[in-house]
Amino acid sequence: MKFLFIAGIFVLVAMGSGTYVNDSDMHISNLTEYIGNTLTACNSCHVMGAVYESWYHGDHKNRAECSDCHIPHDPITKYVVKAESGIRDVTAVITGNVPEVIRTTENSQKIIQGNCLHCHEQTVGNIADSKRNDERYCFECHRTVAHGERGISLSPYQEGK
Amino acid sequence: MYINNQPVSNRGINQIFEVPAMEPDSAQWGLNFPNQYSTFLLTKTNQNRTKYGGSFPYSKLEINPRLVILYAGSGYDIDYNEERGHLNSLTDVRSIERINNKTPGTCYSCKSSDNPGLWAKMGMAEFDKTMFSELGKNINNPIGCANCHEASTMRLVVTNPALDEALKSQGKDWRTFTRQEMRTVVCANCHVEYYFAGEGKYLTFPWKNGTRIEDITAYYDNIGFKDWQHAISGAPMIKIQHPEYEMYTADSTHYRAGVSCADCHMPYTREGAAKFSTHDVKSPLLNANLACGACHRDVEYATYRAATIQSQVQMSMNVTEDALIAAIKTIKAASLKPDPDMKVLAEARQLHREAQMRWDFVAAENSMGFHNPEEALRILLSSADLARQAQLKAVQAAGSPAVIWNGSH
Amino acid sequence: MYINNQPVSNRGINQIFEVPAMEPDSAQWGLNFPNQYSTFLLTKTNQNRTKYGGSFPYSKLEINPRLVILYAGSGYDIDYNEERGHLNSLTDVRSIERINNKTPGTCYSCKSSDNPGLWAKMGMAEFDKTMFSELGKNINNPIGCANCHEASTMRLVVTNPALDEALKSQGKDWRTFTRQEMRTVVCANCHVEYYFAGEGKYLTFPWKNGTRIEDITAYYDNIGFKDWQHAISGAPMIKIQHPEYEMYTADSTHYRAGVSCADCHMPYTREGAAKFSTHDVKSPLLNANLACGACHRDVEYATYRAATIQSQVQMSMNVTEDALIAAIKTIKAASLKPDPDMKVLAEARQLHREAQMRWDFVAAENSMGFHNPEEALRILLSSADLARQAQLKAVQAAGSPAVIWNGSH
Ligand code: HEC
Ligand code: HEC
Ligand code: HEC
Ligand code: HEC
Ligand code: HEC
Ligand code: HEC
Ligand code: HEC
Ligand code: HEC
Ligand code: HEC
Ligand code: HEC
Ligand code: HEC
Ligand code: HEC
Ligand code: HEC
Ligand code: HEC
Ligand SMILES: [Ca+2]
Ligand SMILES: [Ca+2]
Repeated sequence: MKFLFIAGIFVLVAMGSGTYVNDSDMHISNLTEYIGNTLTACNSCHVMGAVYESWYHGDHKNRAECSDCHIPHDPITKYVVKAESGIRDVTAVITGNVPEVIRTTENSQKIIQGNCLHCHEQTVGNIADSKRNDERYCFECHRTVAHGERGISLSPYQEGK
Repeated sequence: MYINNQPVSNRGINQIFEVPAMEPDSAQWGLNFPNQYSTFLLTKTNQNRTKYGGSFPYSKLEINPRLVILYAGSGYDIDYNEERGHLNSLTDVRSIERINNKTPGTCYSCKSSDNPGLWAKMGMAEFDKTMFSELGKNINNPIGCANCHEASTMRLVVTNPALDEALKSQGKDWRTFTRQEMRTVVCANCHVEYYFAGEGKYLTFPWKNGTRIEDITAYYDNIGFKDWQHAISGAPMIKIQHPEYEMYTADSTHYRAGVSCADCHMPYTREGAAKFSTHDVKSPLLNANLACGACHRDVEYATYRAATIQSQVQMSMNVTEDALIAAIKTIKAASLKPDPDMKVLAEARQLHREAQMRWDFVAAENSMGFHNPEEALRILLSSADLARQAQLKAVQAAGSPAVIWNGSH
Repeated sequence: MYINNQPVSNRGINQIFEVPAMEPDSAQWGLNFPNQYSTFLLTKTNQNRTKYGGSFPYSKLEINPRLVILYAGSGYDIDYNEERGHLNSLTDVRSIERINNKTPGTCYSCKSSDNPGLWAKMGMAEFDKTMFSELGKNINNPIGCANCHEASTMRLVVTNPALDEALKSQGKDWRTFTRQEMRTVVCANCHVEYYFAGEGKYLTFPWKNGTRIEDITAYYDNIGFKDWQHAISGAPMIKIQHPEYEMYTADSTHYRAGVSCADCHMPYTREGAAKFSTHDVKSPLLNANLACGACHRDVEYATYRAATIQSQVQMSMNVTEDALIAAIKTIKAASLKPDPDMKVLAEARQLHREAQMRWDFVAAENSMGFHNPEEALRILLSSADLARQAQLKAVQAAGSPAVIWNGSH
């Protein structure tokens, strides 16, 4: 945990100092934008383009933004997670170590699950029992609610536009 | 730390009335769970047909008269119907003409919510030994909540001792299974191939070597078991019965993807604000928006493909049935020859037995292949090939191609 | 450091050099599209094997000696290898021992980027009529950009006149197809069953009745066509060749779900930050993270299931091959009898022809059933059944069961 906090501070400082801001593809111009809940923060990164697009065409566009699902609602964890994933994502982009296919980590799957429940608690009270450790993720059935059908890749023709 | 992010659990199993353990009367449970109970009641009156299934109890023999030849002498050639909803189980087992005064109590094993109580009281060996007519006096309820749930916790449990023992014979203990696994295993209380072992007609699932058709065939061959002697070919036969669990869990697409029986047959539905599992268990094709729609955004795609698969399997079943009937008739003709080679004829009969066991593993499975298309087709292929080999062996036994049956059915 | 990773600002198709229409030299196109070109070059040197495919050009006959019997007399019993990457096409067609001095130019149809230019200049009839050795003088490039793309727009086009005509014979015009459709149809320039019509060896796809195996069988039966006479059974045979397109589009799961060949065989990849279609076309199993991962969150699940399907199909192929060989040997034995019933023998041969055509529709299809598992298995079942019927007919023709071949291979 301690590591995460230190790492978090590192990334926040890094972002604030503007080491890589002002780039044409990376519109993060200040700290608040990345910390904030806005879509632009995530979409500022070109590698998030495809998931942004699929979210845009998914069922939850008018209901939830990226951080509603991917960042914990609890005020403290929220920033730790942001720092942690912020460091990882930024490092990945800077070093060019972007995986060919981006997939959620187990941690973030748990976060998403928590957030589904956060909004839908009342509806699923009868069937979702978070005390049991063998619970299934909501998105194992609801495979398309968040990001639509998978594999709807942007074509290189369209991506630049 | 992330734990904080999880909401408190309030799974709706707060019971207003205390239901006694193994209570056979589902209406009692229904006081606590009106949604589950009222959907469960629908299984009584469902009548809709689908192309290959549904809830209308038509005669399978009328739809496909070839079955009369294939099952000749087994009882299934007399009365064999499409199954229907759970609440009809008692009515149907009591009115089927396969029942006679030698029928053991074992036939009630999968038909009543009285069973868990009776098994606890008298033990399964005694239950099975008692004659059907005698045992029936203690049986008043069709399938009900007690067949699947533990009253105090409402969790899913294995209630049929035969399943408990079959799992043990494979070194498995259902008490260690996850909730998602139980959503499939609970159906295996009944939707499995079984036989009656020994004089006491002890209910047994032939799973010791595994649950593939090859394993089951080896099991029966090993103990030299037969259900009946084929009335035309004379082969020692096995009647395979509803192996839904075995077929589905044989590495099928959906099983491997972590999908359970309940996901399709008891999809979540909504009454007011709360989601619950519909207990109106039936063909998911009668309910595809719910049953397939949560996972497959394009329900039309899913059902179109299901229809394609079912028609491919049906087509393949037809080819296989033709081969089996040709084998049966040719063996019969060979046996009528003045001096057939009896050793070779026995080989032909053994081939008929094996071929038909495979075909029946698909035919008696109630999804027309959908639960595991590739496995069903692979098995049918092997069945058709064995049936034709049986026919060839019969020709050899007769010593003359004149016995070859070329007719059509 | 970070800057280096950024994509060029415009990833559209702005060409630096103007590539002439139908330019056969892919290196020219490569100046504009270095990523596509450099991945394309990899198809030359790939050598990895997968369980049932891959790019190592091993002899199919050594792996499965039964093929020597099945293809007896066709040329495929002499030299038949696993295919490999696109850039080897010219080397391979020139070194295969199936080629001789009667081989027509048609054999170059799917092997060179010089073709579009040649077809435009000399017309396909002339191209096909010219002898292989003669035509070869004008052919210097293996498969290349010009086989799939229109130079000025880079859009995908049908370049093979035989495909254009085959689509027309079905009332279809590829110019109206969507981009996603073209991502499959462009492969049909080559990955399809074909035959050489008439004296001029005119390249033709037998699609007039449809592209299912039953339609193709009817087509060939109708025009009384045979590729060769079977050296053992004497049946008039058809060699089916790489019907990937036909198999895949026969209502397969992925096809129905809107997935194209390019989605799996040319998945989008990244070089630096630029995204493009890899042109290193090969087995997706060598590249599963990209090829399957874009759509399946659990790649291990997808590849495990692919392996299961392939082994089920392989198993079923074995059963079918045994049946075919038994048919071949039994027909042979019957034909050696002093006085076989020639009419019945001809029926046996016709059955052998039909059975083997079906088996070959799966065997010559290069995915070991994965492209369409249920269709592949359905077809194999019918093949095995027909092969055994051929064997029975041969017994009838001989008038004696002594001809039955019971050996194993
Ligand atoms: C309604 C909830 C929700 C919203 C809103 C949402 N996501 Fe997701 N996200 C998910 C789920 C569910 C998954 C899949 C998790 C899994 O299958 O492992 C996912 C997966 C991802 C992945 C991993 C890639 C993949 O396909 O598995 C990325 C990256 C991602 N989301 C980014 C974003 C971004 C950026 C936004 C905003 C544009 C966003 N998400 C909006 C729920 C959401
Ligand atoms: C600096 C560019 C950049 C920004 C801005 C960015 N991402 Fe990412 N993201 C990446 C990269 C690169 C990866 C792949 C990292 C890996 O998997 O190692 C990634 C991976 C992910 C994943 C999958 C891994 C996981 O954590 O489960 C999710 C989910 C995700 N991002 C969501 C978001 C959300 C939500 C935002 C906005 C709050 C966002 N991203 C902003 C570059 C970025
Ligand atoms: C920020 C709040 C929020 C989050 C987080 C959220 N949802 Fe929703 N969701 C909504 C709202 C609002 C609706 C529309 C009203 C309703 O049906 O309850 C909705 C509707 C739905 C529906 C109804 C069907 C549909 O597609 O319209 C499903 C299913 C669903 N959500 C599943 C999920 C899942 C699974 C997750 C987690 C991956 C999730 N939701 C996360 C707010 C949220
Ligand atoms: C076993 C499959 C499955 C799982 C797991 C699952 N759901 Fe659902 N859910 C369904 C089905 C089936 C429906 C009804 C069909 C539909 O609306 O798509 C549904 C409906 C919903 C709806 C819409 C109800 C309505 O009609 O307005 C919401 C919201 C929802 N689910 C949220 C969740 C959440 C949150 C979770 C995780 C706790 C979850 N689901 C887990 C299958 C599932
Ligand atoms: C992925 C969805 C799915 C799963 C999982 C599934 N089934 Fe089915 N089941 C179907 C479909 C579709 C049919 C065909 C119904 C028809 O033809 O009308 C079917 C048919 C049946 C039938 C006959 C229904 C009728 O209409 O007569 C029974 C019984 C059955 N399944 C039991 C089971 C059991 C037991 C399991 C678990 C071992 C299971 N199913 C798992 C989808 C599923
Ligand atoms: C106690 C035994 C038992 C259990 C447990 C059981 N079934 Fe059944 N099931 C039966 C019997 C018996 C029938 C046929 C009743 C009849 O036709 O009278 C049946 C019929 C069905 C049908 C056909 C309904 C129709 O309308 O055609 C389906 C589908 C089905 N069961 C699915 C399931 C699933 C899914 C589970 C587990 C969640 C399950 N069953 C658990 C005994 C059982
Ligand atoms: C291991 C559990 C089990 C045992 C033991 C069992 N059944 Fe069933 N029975 C089922 C299931 C599951 C179904 C529904 C699926 C089907 O019909 O294929 C069913 C359906 C039926 C049906 C309705 C469909 C039909 O076949 O006409 C009758 C009648 C029936 N059983 C009679 C009997 C008789 C008689 C016996 C004893 C010889 C018996 N059952 C033993 C599980 C069992
Ligand atoms: C054929 C088997 C079967 C029978 C009979 C049955 N149930 Fe269930 N029941 C299930 C399954 C499977 C689940 C899903 C459990 C899970 O997800 O953990 C379930 C879930 C439940 C739940 C939990 C909430 C929900 O809807 O998922 C309740 C409450 C319940 N059943 C009540 C009843 C009552 C009351 C009866 C009798 C009227 C009954 N059940 C009969 C199989 C059955
Ligand atoms: C709980 C989720 C879930 C439910 C419910 C479900 N499916 Fe699926 N289905 C899947 C998954 C996961 C796959 C595997 C492919 C993948 O990874 O996308 C799949 C695959 C399929 C396929 C492709 C397999 C093939 O052989 O062609 C078909 C068709 C299909 N489902 C039809 C149905 C139908 C029809 C129903 C309803 C009766 C249904 N599914 C219910 C999750 C589900
Ligand atoms: C859903 C993914 C998918 C689609 C779509 C697909 N393929 Fe394949 N293809 C595969 C897989 C998996 C294999 C098996 C590779 C192996 O066994 O190594 C394969 C094998 C092949 C092979 C042999 C490769 C080798 O390793 O030798 C060829 C050729 C081929 N496909 C061509 C096509 C054509 C042409 C199409 C469209 C008509 C197509 N494929 C569509 C997944 C796909
Ligand atoms: C101009 C003809 C032609 C076209 C167009 C074509 N192919 Fe091929 N393909 C071939 C030939 C010829 C080979 C075998 C080359 C050899 O073995 O020398 C081949 C080999 C392959 C292989 C096997 C590679 C390996 O390493 O084993 C795959 C996979 C394949 N093609 C897929 C495709 C796909 C997908 C498309 C469409 C996007 C396509 N092909 C378009 C002619 C073509
Ligand atoms: C309609 C297009 C087409 C025509 C015409 C064609 N081929 Fe091919 N050829 C292919 C494709 C596609 C492959 C790769 C798939 C495969 O090998 O099954 C291939 C592969 C090959 C290979 C490498 C694999 C092997 O078989 O050893 C050789 C050699 C070859 N062809 C020779 C020939 C010869 C000789 C002819 C003329 C008799 C010919 N081809 C006509 C499309 C064609
Ligand atoms: C075997 C067929 C085939 C050959 C040969 C081929 N391409 Fe492609 N190419 C494709 C397909 C399929 C696409 C995807 C088109 C789409 O998505 O619309 C594509 C796409 C492209 C694109 C668009 C951007 C992208 O990456 O998706 C360019 C540029 C391109 N190819 C260049 C070339 C060059 C240069 C060559 C020769 C070195 C070549 N292609 C050879 C089939 C081929
Ligand atoms: C462009 C998207 C896409 C790609 C790429 C893709 N798939 Fe699929 N796959 C699907 C869809 C859609 C289904 C149908 C089921 C569903 O609706 O989820 C499916 C179904 C399946 C199934 C279930 C069918 C069955 O018969 O069991 C398997 C297995 C599978 N895919 C494996 C693979 C493999 C292996 C690859 C890579 C070689 C692959 N897929 C590539 C989209 C894709
Ligand atoms: Ca039924
Ligand atoms: Ca290959």
